[in-house]
Amino acid sequence: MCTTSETILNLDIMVPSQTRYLRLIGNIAEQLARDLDGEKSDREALAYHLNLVVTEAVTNAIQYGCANERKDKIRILLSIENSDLCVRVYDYGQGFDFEAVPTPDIDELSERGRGIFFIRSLMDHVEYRKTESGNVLEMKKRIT
Amino acid sequence: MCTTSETILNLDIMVPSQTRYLRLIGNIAEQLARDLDGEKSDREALAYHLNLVVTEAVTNAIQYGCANERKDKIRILLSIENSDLCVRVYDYGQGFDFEAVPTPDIDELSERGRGIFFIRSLMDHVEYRKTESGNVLEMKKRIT
Amino acid sequence: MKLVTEQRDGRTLLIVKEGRLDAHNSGELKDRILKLFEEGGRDLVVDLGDVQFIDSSGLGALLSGHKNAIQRSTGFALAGLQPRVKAMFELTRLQRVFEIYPGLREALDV
Amino acid sequence: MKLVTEQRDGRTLLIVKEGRLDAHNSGELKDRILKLFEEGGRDLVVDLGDVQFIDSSGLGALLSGHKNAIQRSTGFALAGLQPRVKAMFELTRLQRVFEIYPGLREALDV
Ligand SMILES: Nc1ncnc2c1ncn2[C@@H]1O[C@H](COP(=O)(O)OP(=O)(O)O)[C@@H](O)[C@H]1O
Ligand SMILES: Nc1ncnc2c1ncn2[C@@H]1O[C@H](COP(=O)(O)OP(=O)(O)O)[C@@H](O)[C@H]1O
Repeated sequence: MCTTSETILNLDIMVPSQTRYLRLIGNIAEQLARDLDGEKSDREALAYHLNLVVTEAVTNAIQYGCANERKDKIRILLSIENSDLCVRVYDYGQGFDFEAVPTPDIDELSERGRGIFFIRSLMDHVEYRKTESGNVLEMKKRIT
Repeated sequence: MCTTSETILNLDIMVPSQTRYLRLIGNIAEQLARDLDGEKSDREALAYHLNLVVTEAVTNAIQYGCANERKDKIRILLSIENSDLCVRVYDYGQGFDFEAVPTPDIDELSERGRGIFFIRSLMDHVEYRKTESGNVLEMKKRIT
Repeated sequence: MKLVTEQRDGRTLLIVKEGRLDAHNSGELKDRILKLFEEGGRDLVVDLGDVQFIDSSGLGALLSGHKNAIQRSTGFALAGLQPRVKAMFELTRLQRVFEIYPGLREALDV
Repeated sequence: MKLVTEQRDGRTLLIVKEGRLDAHNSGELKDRILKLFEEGGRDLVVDLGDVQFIDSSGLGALLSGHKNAIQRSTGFALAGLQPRVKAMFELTRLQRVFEIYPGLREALDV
């Protein structure tokens, strides 16, 4: 399903469920964005944004998604499909209602709750769903 | 087989069989080496070396390894297994006698023939073998 | 995590010597800021000049410092934000919450 | 691939404005060097100051230039090698084959 015939490139990453790997995963996503075709003017901004959304999603998978025997590893799929850069981050927790997560209220000055906001703001299409291989947060960004 | 119980981290990469992806793959390998545990003094040299051996192996897989219907994609596995950083590059060509590749003769000044030499010089263990999923050049470097 | 503390004209300076602030190290940053206040530090200036990347947990750690400073009726300022880091403050509208200076000199001149 | 050519005191200067030389762009570098000689360029100096990474095909492209210069009885020098790039010349013993200068100034002063 994730590797369709239009998949140009696929990185299937499995790392320990530990925050020390955030940098590596984020940097790989950044590298991928940077090495895309064409000379999009905001390539460097896209690279940062990809690093950020992957970092936020993996942080959540580590914090909320450890519910069964597979909990010691996190799976991240990065791919280019048609003209989308796709990120899929799996978690094996109870899941949550993605659509119900509120936009952060600036007056509250809460220290948390800006991860999903970043993901929604910076990606073109975001979806959270349950699959046979765990819950997956799927994020897409058009790159052409 | 590649993902044993001692595998700490696994990157399974599939890219088009085109040299323009060498930079991306090399940079990912470099990133992995850079983000390893511990404060090995020659971390930056290791990062360069990893980038180089992956680049050389993928170049060969592109140049010599395109023999059947899977020829449009190259598979690269990067992993940390026990205390080894492992690189596996698959090709789907006729294969070759790895042990028979000679050390480059400096007096000949040949423009070619230094890729396998770099791989042998910079990695601790190198092996080329035929498997069910194609030929694989397996390279290991101890990281502790 | 590399954090350097200095005293300058009665102000406490915290220099973040990391390229990246994420959930792996933002807890430590938050704790260090709180500790500086607990130890009597006043008018904290956090130098983020080396930080190339910040995520929501990094913003959270800084917000914790900001709120703590308000409680203690003292100052809390940020200096040296890289353009892409600054963009994250803007996206979350936090640039209006924090006292932000282009560089250390401007922050200390106040 | 970004390659800049300049003439300086009757010598031809080729500045490689790429961070990386690998099988994706070394063919172009090789062709450009040959073309410079064909167009009458003499005593070529290749500035590698921007190159952070070189692989065996990059070394091969430079060797091609070196051999071509010998055939034409003219000079071929390299300048500005980064430490890690230089290490690749040393590993393959090619530092003894090429005329290598620390920087452009030293190469042009000869
Ligand atoms: N993978 C996940 N599994 C379960 N709950 C999640 C997951 N990701 C996010 N959430 C929920 O969504 C909320 C908002 O997430 P986020 O915006 O990243 O902020 P934070 O994690 O800082 O609270 C979290 O507090 C959590 O309740
Ligand atoms: N994956 C491969 N499949 C078949 N032959 C290979 C492969 N990799 C290397 N070779 C053989 O080994 C030789 C030496 O390879 P290398 O040292 O990389 O130098 P070069 O590719 O520049 O000739 C090649 O010329 C080729 O004949």
